[in-house]
Amino acid sequence: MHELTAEVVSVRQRGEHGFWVTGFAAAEVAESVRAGQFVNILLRPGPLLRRPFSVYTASAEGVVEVIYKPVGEGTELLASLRIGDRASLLGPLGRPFSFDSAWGSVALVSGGLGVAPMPLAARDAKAAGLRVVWVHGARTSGELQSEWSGDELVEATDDGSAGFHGTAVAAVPSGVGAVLACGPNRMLAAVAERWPEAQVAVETYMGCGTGVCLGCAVPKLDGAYDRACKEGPVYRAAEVDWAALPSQLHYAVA
Amino acid sequence: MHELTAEVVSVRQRGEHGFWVTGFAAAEVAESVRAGQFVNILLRPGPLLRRPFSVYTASAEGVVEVIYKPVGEGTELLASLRIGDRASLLGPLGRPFSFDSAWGSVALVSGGLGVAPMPLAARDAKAAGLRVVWVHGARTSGELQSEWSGDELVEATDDGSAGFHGTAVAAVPSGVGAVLACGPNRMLAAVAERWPEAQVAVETYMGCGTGVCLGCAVPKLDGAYDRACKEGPVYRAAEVDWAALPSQLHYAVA
Amino acid sequence: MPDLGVDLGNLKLGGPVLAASGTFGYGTDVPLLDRAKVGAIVSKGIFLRPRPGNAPVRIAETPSGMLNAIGLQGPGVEALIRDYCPLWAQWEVPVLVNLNGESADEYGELAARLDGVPGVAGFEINISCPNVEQGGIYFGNDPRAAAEVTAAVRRRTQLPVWVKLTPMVPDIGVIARACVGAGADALCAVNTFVGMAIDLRERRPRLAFKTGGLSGPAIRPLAVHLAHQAARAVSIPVIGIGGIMCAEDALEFLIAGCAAVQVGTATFVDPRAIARVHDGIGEYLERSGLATLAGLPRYLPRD
Amino acid sequence: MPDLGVDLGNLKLGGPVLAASGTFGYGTDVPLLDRAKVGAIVSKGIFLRPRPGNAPVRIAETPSGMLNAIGLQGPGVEALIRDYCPLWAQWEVPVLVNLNGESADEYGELAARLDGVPGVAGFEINISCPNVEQGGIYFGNDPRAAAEVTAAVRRRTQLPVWVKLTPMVPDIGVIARACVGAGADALCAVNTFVGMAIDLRERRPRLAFKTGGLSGPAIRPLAVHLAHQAARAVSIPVIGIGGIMCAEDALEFLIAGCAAVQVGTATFVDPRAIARVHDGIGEYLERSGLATLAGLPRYLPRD
Ligand SMILES: Cc1cc2nc3c(=O)[nH]c(=O)nc-3n(C[C@H](O)[C@H](O)[C@H](O)COP(=O)(O)OP(=O)(O)OC[C@H]3O[C@@H](n4cnc5c(N)ncnc54)[C@H](O)[C@@H]3O)c2cc1C
Ligand SMILES: Cc1cc2nc3c(=O)[nH]c(=O)nc-3n(C[C@H](O)[C@H](O)[C@H](O)COP(=O)(O)OP(=O)(O)OC[C@H]3O[C@@H](n4cnc5c(N)ncnc54)[C@H](O)[C@@H]3O)c2cc1C
Ligand SMILES: Cc1cc2nc3c(=O)[nH]c(=O)nc-3n(C[C@H](O)[C@H](O)[C@H](O)COP(=O)(O)O)c2cc1C
Ligand SMILES: Cc1cc2nc3c(=O)[nH]c(=O)nc-3n(C[C@H](O)[C@H](O)[C@H](O)COP(=O)(O)O)c2cc1C
Ligand code: FES
Ligand code: FES
Repeated sequence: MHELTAEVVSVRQRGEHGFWVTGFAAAEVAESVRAGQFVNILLRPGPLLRRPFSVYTASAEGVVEVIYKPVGEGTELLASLRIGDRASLLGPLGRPFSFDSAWGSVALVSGGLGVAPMPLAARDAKAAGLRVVWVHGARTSGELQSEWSGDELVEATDDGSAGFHGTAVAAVPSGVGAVLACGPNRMLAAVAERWPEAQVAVETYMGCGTGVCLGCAVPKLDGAYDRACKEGPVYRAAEVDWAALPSQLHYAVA
Repeated sequence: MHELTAEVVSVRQRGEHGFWVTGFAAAEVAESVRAGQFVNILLRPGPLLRRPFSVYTASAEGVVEVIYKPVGEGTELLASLRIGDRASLLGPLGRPFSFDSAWGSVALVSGGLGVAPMPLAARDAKAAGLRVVWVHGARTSGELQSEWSGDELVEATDDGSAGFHGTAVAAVPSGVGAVLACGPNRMLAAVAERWPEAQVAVETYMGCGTGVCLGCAVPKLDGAYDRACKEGPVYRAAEVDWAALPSQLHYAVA
Repeated sequence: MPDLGVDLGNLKLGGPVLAASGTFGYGTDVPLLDRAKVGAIVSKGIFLRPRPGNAPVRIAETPSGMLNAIGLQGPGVEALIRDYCPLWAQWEVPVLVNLNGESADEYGELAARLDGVPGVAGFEINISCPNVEQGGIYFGNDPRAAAEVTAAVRRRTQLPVWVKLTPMVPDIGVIARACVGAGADALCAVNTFVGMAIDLRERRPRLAFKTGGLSGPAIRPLAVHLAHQAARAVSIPVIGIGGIMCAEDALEFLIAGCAAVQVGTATFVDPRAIARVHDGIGEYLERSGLATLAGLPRYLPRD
Repeated sequence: MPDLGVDLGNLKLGGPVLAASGTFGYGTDVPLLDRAKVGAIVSKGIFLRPRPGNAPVRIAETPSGMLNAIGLQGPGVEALIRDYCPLWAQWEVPVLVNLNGESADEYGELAARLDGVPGVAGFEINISCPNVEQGGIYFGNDPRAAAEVTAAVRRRTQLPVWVKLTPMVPDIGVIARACVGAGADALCAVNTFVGMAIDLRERRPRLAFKTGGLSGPAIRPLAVHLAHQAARAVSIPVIGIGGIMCAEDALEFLIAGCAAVQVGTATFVDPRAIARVHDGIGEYLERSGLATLAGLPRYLPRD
């Protein structure tokens, strides 16, 4: 884990639906981050707590990007950062997705801002020699992503305005060797039903991101709570007590 | 009084001693402001309360400037504003200096950041047909101002490194028709001793700047407290109970 | 626009957002604000006699808050009646007088003197004052003293009597019930929390009075909790106060069981705060498909 | 560098900045931090038996603060002794265990079980728990209950016994003196303040537990005042807690009469916060020409 005062090196706004992508010069993070991990960003002046963001891309040049929608205090401040501004980044944090070349292929299933960890997931999956199918769902065509990586892209919209008419979960082609998912907690619950062995990246509120506050409790079916920031945010889908995991978080709204 | 979301149109840093001057497009304020009045600036994100600043200059183009030194949360945020940024300005507030053409001449006595109201004081004095002598004091030559207006400039330094060797108060030429002063409360107390009829602009902490909180109490010799933001900040020097007025405020430190 | 009227039993308000005592003067110094949106004004705290107030420094900013120790500076009740009540009598917005004293008798005397004076719409009893007769213990910390002072005012007036509760008590419900028993028409929760800030250069408190009352957004979660506890404990209206800066903040209090709210420190930052909060509540109701504030579902499980 | 050592009577600390309970886990999960600058670690609160903790949502951010309702999640005392005490025994920095129970007996049993276990340097009694035997009244609000639980622990150990005070009381001095009378070696002031935040969409509290404890800079002026009041009331050391983010904040508590401080929420924001505060205190002393922290002039008029 590193803590660094990172300079903003790029800001781009993506798609009609207003996703923003901000890049930080954070070589130590870029080198070591794996798919599913996050950075905890401190905005000053700004709210008391850091805000966790999945690492969206990490380049050989040491740039780490995060993707978000300005929906509240933290994300609005993040969107107001300009090139040359600085923010403190803490990371990489959390347990990443794991990959097994024995799977042959993998489906990356994302809904809304759940795209965030997927470019790195595609990268790490390719590195493990896997064929990558990215399945992305949105409410309507205007909210679809234009950036993707992997061998195949499947798009789905709730209203059928583009791609598959239905959810991303329903659009996953059969025969994939494994499923990795990120999106609203509600969507992940649907993933869990169909693929208990899927790896899913959940969202919770976080106090510290480093394991000391116990604020990020993820209810598990065995009755225990563990820490999204430490044992998570990536879980085996069947482990999580989806009925007890709050589904109304802000990230998940998109 | 006006409240307006004003755009920053100029930022300049002045002198070795690090005074900053920020200009806002605030036509309503620029038109109506008189010397000694202030604007109350809201910085967001930033500290809860507004920060009061004397109006330094007001142009026919509708630009209002404030002068300050980054010494704390508010002034540091102010210094971080760039052209095109916005802040809420409330003003003009407070009772201004008054001028009487019968004086013939007036001495504007400033110490440190007490320069702030003086360009407007020079303007308003000239408009009243007065001859203007500006007497400015600093600790050392490096801290002197390079901007002044009026008919005559007298500089004074505590260490004698430039101009008169001594305080601004001691450097005031004899024979001026009236004295107006702004600077550390300690300096104003010295002004009060020599010229009981001088008009002085005092500094206090302010909660509201509009007269409703009673936080800006100025102790007067008659035993009452009144409001720096409403009855002040300009007082007849002899009215104020200088021993009871806190002299350790931050503005006054410079 | 939904109906934002509030029925407090013996007082009907045009809107649920009131001006908090000590943050609105006597109602004469707040420019820019659309007064039609002010539900009621609570005057700066008044004593029988004039008081000079505390020496400066009187305020200190803290994270998301401010400490104040104004010391109840004021002209005394006779000057209030002479200088301000005649103005209030001409205003649409009701003005309540915030009452302060050092004994239950002083509160009673104040109420008697002000009762019937045109322009006085009611009373808010500030029980955060020290009870000089009981050795300086605060009225607000002791259910018996709180009831006594409430009863003293109640006996002298038919006008609405509100009691403004002190926050630093282990169980606000006990005090709340005591005030209801003594005849209060509504409760206001809460007043400021006692705090202190230290000047590192002088190595002494930043305020000349040493301690001050903390207000502003910093206290909002504490105030919401206390107002909620009070609302659960009694069946008269509770008016929520503490750290309201915007409509969302006010709605926290309203959903937590308050009939109305008061806005204080926010007015310092934005003289139009009360109207902004009022409008924002209306927009929320509209977005939620609610025609009246009275119809807002509350979160108020009964004890 | 000035001498930042702190003498707490039966415990000497290398520095005045301690890790607050519940914000540092069991001391094993705080990377990046120079541990030589941690005066002592107070463990996450422990009960006799394992506890799962509360359902999420457990935390909510508020202006300059956060609410938490973790629910004292923990493995119970036996797992603590098995999994963590052996590690602590190898560390330079002393570790105190934060004790929690539902009756005075439970606190006593905990102390008895942990007394003598290598790695346990002392105890901090958390009296903010509800006393189940007395109908859920909080130990911390009642001087008799606070004394009882202090005495129960004191009887079972010679190790340092600290009592961590609850803030929501009208007079913290009364509780403080009760704890001293029952044998406390030091007092910690203060724990979190009870608060509530409302979710406007769901129209119910944001926390599943409904209420939570407010920590962070928002409470600092209140905590400084309470720690100061406690320090005035007793002659044993008081450890200040509440909203310390930087050295200046810690110095407010130290000048107000505290012997040391604990840093909690700041560690969430900056894992190196404790070391940063430690260094900043040293720099302040140096700038002030003071060779030792003990020599810092305090503002502590005696009652
Ligand atoms: C592992 C992980 C990865 C994430 N990745 C992304 C990502 O890639 N892109 C993205 O947009 N978002 C991501 N999020 C969510 C993100 O951290 C923010 O919570 C979200 O963007 C909204 O923050 P905000 O400050 O803009 O909104 P706010 O206005 O601050 O949040 C809305 C409300 O939620 C509350 N809140 C916000 N954060 C917290 C907190 N930590 N604890 C308690 N209350 C809180 C605020 O008080 C506020 O009332 C991730 C979260 C986690 C846990
Ligand atoms: C009429 C008037 C005119 C002024 N004109 C100027 C000017 O022209 N140029 C200039 O530089 N300054 C001026 N000041 C002072 C200015 O308002 C700021 O207080 C000062 O610049 C420092 O603010 P800051 O936020 O940078 O420092 P901070 O770090 O915020 O202030 C230092 C300390 O003072 C406290 N503090 C600051 N403001 C307040 C307040 N209002 N109430 C309570 N506590 C407070 C803070 O909490 C902090 O601890 C004027 C003040 C008044 C009353
Ligand atoms: C400067 C100031 C003066 C106050 N004076 C009084 C007063 O005279 N009487 C009273 O009952 N409350 C007084 N209060 C308390 C406020 O009415 C209110 O209860 C408190 O500030 C919390 O609300 P807020 O956070 O919206 O400011 C005062 C508050 C401030 C900030
Ligand atoms: C997430 C969290 C968990 C806490 N757990 C405990 C605990 O188990 N026992 C305890 O005595 N205090 C606990 N506290 C209170 C802190 O130790 C401290 O008293 C409080 O947070 C105020 O300090 P701060 O503002 O520096 O955080 C906890 C605080 C937080 C924020
Ligand atoms: S966010 Fe603090 S333990 Fe996970
Ligand atoms: S600053 Fe509020 S009355 Fe002057």
